[in-house]
Amino acid sequence: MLYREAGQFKTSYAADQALLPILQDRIGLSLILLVAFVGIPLLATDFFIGSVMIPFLVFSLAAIGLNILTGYAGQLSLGTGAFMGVGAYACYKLTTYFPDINIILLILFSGVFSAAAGVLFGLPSLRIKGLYLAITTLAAQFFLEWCFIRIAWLYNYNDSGAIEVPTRKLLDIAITGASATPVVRYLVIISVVTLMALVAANVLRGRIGRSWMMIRDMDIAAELMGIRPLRAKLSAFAFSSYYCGVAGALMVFMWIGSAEVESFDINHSFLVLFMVIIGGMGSLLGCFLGAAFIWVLPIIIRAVPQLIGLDLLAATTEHLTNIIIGVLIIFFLIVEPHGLARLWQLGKEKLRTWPFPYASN
Amino acid sequence: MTNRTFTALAAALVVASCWIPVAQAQDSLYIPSLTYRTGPFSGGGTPFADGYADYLNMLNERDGGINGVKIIVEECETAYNSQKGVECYEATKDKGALAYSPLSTGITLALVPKAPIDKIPVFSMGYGLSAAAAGEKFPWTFVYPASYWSQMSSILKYIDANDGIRGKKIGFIYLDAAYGLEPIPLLDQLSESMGFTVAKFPVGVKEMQNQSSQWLNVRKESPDWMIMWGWGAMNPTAIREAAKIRFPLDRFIGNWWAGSHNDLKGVGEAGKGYLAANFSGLGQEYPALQDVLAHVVDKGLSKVSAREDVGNVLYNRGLFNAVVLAEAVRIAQDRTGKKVISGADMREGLENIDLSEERLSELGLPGFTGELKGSCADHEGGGSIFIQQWNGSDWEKVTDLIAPMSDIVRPMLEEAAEAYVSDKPDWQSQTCS
Amino acid sequence: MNHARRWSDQLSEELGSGASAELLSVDNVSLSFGGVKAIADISFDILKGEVRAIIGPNGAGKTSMLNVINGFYHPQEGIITFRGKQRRRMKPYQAAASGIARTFQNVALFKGMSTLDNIMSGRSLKMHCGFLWQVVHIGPARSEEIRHRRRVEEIIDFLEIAHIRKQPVGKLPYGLQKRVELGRAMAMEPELLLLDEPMAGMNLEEKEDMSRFIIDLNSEFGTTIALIEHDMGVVMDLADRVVVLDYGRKIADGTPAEVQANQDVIDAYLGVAH
Amino acid sequence: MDILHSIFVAPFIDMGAYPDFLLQVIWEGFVAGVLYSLIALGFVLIYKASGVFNFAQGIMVVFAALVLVSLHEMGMPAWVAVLVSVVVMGLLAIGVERFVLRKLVNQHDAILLMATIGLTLVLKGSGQLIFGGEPKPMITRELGLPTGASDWEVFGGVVIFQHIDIAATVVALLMVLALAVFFSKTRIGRALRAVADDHQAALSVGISLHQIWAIVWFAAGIVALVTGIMWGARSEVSFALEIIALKALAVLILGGFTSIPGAIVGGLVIGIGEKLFEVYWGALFGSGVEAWFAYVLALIFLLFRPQGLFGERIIERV
Repeated sequence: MLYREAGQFKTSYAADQALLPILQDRIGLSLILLVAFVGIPLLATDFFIGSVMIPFLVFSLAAIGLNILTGYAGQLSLGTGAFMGVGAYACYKLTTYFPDINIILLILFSGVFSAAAGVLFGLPSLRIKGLYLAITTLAAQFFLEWCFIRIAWLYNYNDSGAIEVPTRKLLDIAITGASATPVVRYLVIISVVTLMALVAANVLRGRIGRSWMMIRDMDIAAELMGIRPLRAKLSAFAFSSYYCGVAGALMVFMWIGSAEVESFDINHSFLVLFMVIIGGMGSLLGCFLGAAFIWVLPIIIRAVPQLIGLDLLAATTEHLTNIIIGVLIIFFLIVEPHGLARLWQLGKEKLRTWPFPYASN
Repeated sequence: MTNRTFTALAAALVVASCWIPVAQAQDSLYIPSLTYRTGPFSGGGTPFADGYADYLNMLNERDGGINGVKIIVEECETAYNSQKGVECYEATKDKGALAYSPLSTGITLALVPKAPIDKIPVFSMGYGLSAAAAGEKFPWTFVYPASYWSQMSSILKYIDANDGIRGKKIGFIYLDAAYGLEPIPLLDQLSESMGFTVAKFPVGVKEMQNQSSQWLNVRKESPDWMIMWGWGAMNPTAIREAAKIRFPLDRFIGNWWAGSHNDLKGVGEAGKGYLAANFSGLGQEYPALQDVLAHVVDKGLSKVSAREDVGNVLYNRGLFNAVVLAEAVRIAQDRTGKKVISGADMREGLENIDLSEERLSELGLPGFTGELKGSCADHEGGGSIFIQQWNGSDWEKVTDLIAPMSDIVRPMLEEAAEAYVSDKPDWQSQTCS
Repeated sequence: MNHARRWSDQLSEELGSGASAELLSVDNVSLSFGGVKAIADISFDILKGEVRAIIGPNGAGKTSMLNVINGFYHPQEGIITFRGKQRRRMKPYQAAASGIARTFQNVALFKGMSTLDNIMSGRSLKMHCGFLWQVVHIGPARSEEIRHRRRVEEIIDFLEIAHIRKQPVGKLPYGLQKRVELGRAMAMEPELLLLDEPMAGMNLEEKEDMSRFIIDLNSEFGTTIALIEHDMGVVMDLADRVVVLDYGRKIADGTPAEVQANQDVIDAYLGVAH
Repeated sequence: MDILHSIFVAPFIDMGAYPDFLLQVIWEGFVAGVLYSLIALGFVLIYKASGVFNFAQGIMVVFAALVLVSLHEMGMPAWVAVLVSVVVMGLLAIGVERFVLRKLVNQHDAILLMATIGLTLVLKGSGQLIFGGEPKPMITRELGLPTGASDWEVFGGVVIFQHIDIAATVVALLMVLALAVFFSKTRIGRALRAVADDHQAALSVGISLHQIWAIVWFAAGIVALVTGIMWGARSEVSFALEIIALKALAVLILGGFTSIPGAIVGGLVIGIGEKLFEVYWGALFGSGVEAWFAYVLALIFLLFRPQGLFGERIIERV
């Protein structure tokens, strides 16, 4: 009964084209943001912030990146991990050379490097489609991984071959490095992610986003309607890789604190892909749902047997997680290819017409 | 189940997961165990985790814990993945964790900077950052009983003792990751001072089981000796390939992560003669291990798949890790006078560890390992290793303890520690008198 | 791109905008795929403002002809002149930019998008707002979006599809999909609109609606139309002139009445052996 | 100048100076190539008949070998274990057809690919859950596979041939022959080809697509088992093999998705190519180039010949 748009008449196209045309959605989002920006930092435990919320937000951002490319522009990529790596190493080099520039700016700028890498490896997309393209992104993945270990300059010739995040401050508060508290890091991340999600939403509903979807749905028709395939695909690669790059930089600087090449391996590419599939291809909301689901599921699977007093082997829960995620991927592809986001939408439709389910359409 | 109940249930679970009893250990010693019983390196992770848990459980069963305080061992699966490792750390640190032994260079590197903040020591036993041996710079990190660099120097000493190293060519085959890269600076340094040449053969993590081109390159370079920094499936594959190109296996030395029963089990006869470094005793003939068998394994409290796996190289390594931790707890209890200790107390215990021959005998591990004595400045302790050889079905100890070339290694370790700290203005050091 | 279009606009004005001016001419065009000739030496023209039909039996090369005109296929021989500009090779998006729009035989809508977005996509070439404005979605980006939305709503009204405005097109009935596709092409405000079997698979009522839209489009907006159609009745009613293809060759060209009387055309349709 | 010399001259001088070593490199590459081909063969079988790009082929290799080894560990005689493993792969094929493929008929190929990625996770999880995650040695001797090596003294040096490698080559050859016979001589084989050419036509001849799919997945499962045995015998049966199996994707780009000869030639090109490149040119790039060589080669190849070595040129229609 509460979720009803009856009576909310739009009197201008501007109102109709707003991001959230329905009042209840706007209220809901405001509440979520309030909880995220105020409630969680004040109330949640360090573990919840540091090991649930921060990874969730980092992966959401990476999922947005991949979803732009795969869900919106229709180009399947298995190189997300490597593009995240480019952002992380770029940020590391930047802060080495410019230690005085604010680290948040550097993180945002480091995405530019991964965007460039994305464009480079996206070039074949002009001639190659679908599965073939997925394989060329594997080339990007493995080649970049090799670069991360072979080019010692990237990790400042450290003996360990790993990068370690130095402490950087904003207004005398440490925001990176081990002395930065989870709450501070969380606040930085949620600000960046909120901002970038808003930007993505804006771009996706405008001309550029539409051109990506045109290429995805029917590339030939898109071209015959004046879309330049190269420009559309490469801009999608660039935009998507930018997001992945920033996510990678956030992952290393705001979450783990150090990284070696294994932090960007192909398993991460898959992990983000799973988030996109389960969350829903072509949906921004889906990126958040998918990331939350994939990241939180193992934590729950670990916690539930403890709660009910079962002693499961740590490894067993790991395998169970794999099986469950695998089954869910297949399940969603069969039943609802648009993933959790679509389920959410269906739920809302039901609410909208409740208690008269046959009233609409 | 409808969508809404499903969503509601999921939400409830998430909320519940934030409220998992984070019981501050009041009357127990909480020792987390970051394991990897899954993933590409589970072959090594599993026996290590078994030995680690079994020893601590044995103390519970036999003595009712340490000085009457029960030990809680909680495993958290990392799958050798840094992100999961950090998650495990965050999930367990507030439960009163006394120390972490991540058994992964990647996770260790992530935890080293966190240790001083959270006041929980990191005990990376024979892995991780070599530089952490310098206790002044790394008050919270311990690499007992030897760093990678010390180990490398001991291996080179062994080679030198077996018909000289000057003018020889040493091949170094290593896992192409932080772990494998660690000893290279020392190797390069010593090649100059000891007068040998080095040929390097990196093996990509993804290519562990596909090493034929590396070994073709070995054949091309034809080194006199081979040294391996390998882990997991890389080891048996390398030994097989070495046998294939007829490289003399008694001139092929693995480090202490490349010389376990799991590595050679499948290779069997073909691996006869292969050498490896080690620092923990072989077999189950020690009184302490007999106690483990009697109090834990035979009671069905262990996760080992077979009774004879007790005493294997990596099982004993994991057990030794637990021995050092338990000893550190005892020392911390003595020094503070508290029964239930904190991470900071534990650090003190670790720093003052003293496993002399007599003490090892008291613990039921006579001659299990070399003397281990830590100090404020020395977080490496002993540094000595021995060499073992595969006889086709089992490992045999073939040398006595070989001390590292401390005169060369120590300054390099200090230098590396200095370099690590140099770009970290807020780094917590300590001064040792 | 902008500059080029203005130039060609000028050119077409110089050529005169009377009903008799030639909008497009196809001269001796041949196209083959790995030895198989799809189009052999075909020439014809389309005059500004007319409805031109291209007919012929299955496999006659009609769709290939449209593909050549809007740059999707590149003919091995021959020249295409559109609005006085000659060309041999052209990318499809260049054709679109110069004012050619089309619909497809098997509806080629953007299935993941709503009716509104599909038609909005037809405005792509007319939207120029830069990336940075799009990012913030205020000022020019927003007003541009609204301006085009207004135009699109006019098309939606014209085609009487307001009720399906926000529905994803994938689930619409076939007849409506065809209509949305027409709307998308209309949104491009083309000089020349190519319709590939706009009435295939429709019932009588839907065909009547579609015919009405095509006539209105031609007479009210002055759009030149070239269409492929199998329904002879429709062709005879709508078309000003008809060109007939068979096995990639042109066999007749003229008014509907002339073509209907042509012996070659009758033979081709009745399947007389060659 | 030095760089040009070390790229274009020095390696070839090297090759000429030690021809026996060159032969050894080519042989090692050939054997690796045979194994890549075998994995690619599994992909091709499934892609041809069902249009599914089976990402799970790599994990099927590990899974099949793991089942075999574990059954033997549980005390089953080797050959019984092989038979039971075959049955398990058959059940897997039926399961995949019944619960995955049948529900995804006519879906976009990227969706099907992602479904097989899901399948990969399921197999990986359940394989480790049931049999444990640690690497296991292959039961080479119990299966009667040869060990040891033969020397061939040539060009003043020696080329070493491992008997297991020779056996792998022979088995691969037999496998391809068997598949060829199966496709051309048997009723089911002909039906498979009909499906590959035209699903509608196949239906009208009265062939059940469901059966066909189950059969090809079964065939791919057997190919996976054989591959797993051979690769396991060369190193160990472990889940790390899964990543190496991805190289078969690069092989497919070279060979084309539907061509069995293409899979074989592609596999050999990549196998031999990467060994030569690593051994003679790798040091220039700091070694380890094998990790990406196959993919980058495939990428470059794609730019010039997107349809693969043996594929037909694709004509797009509107």
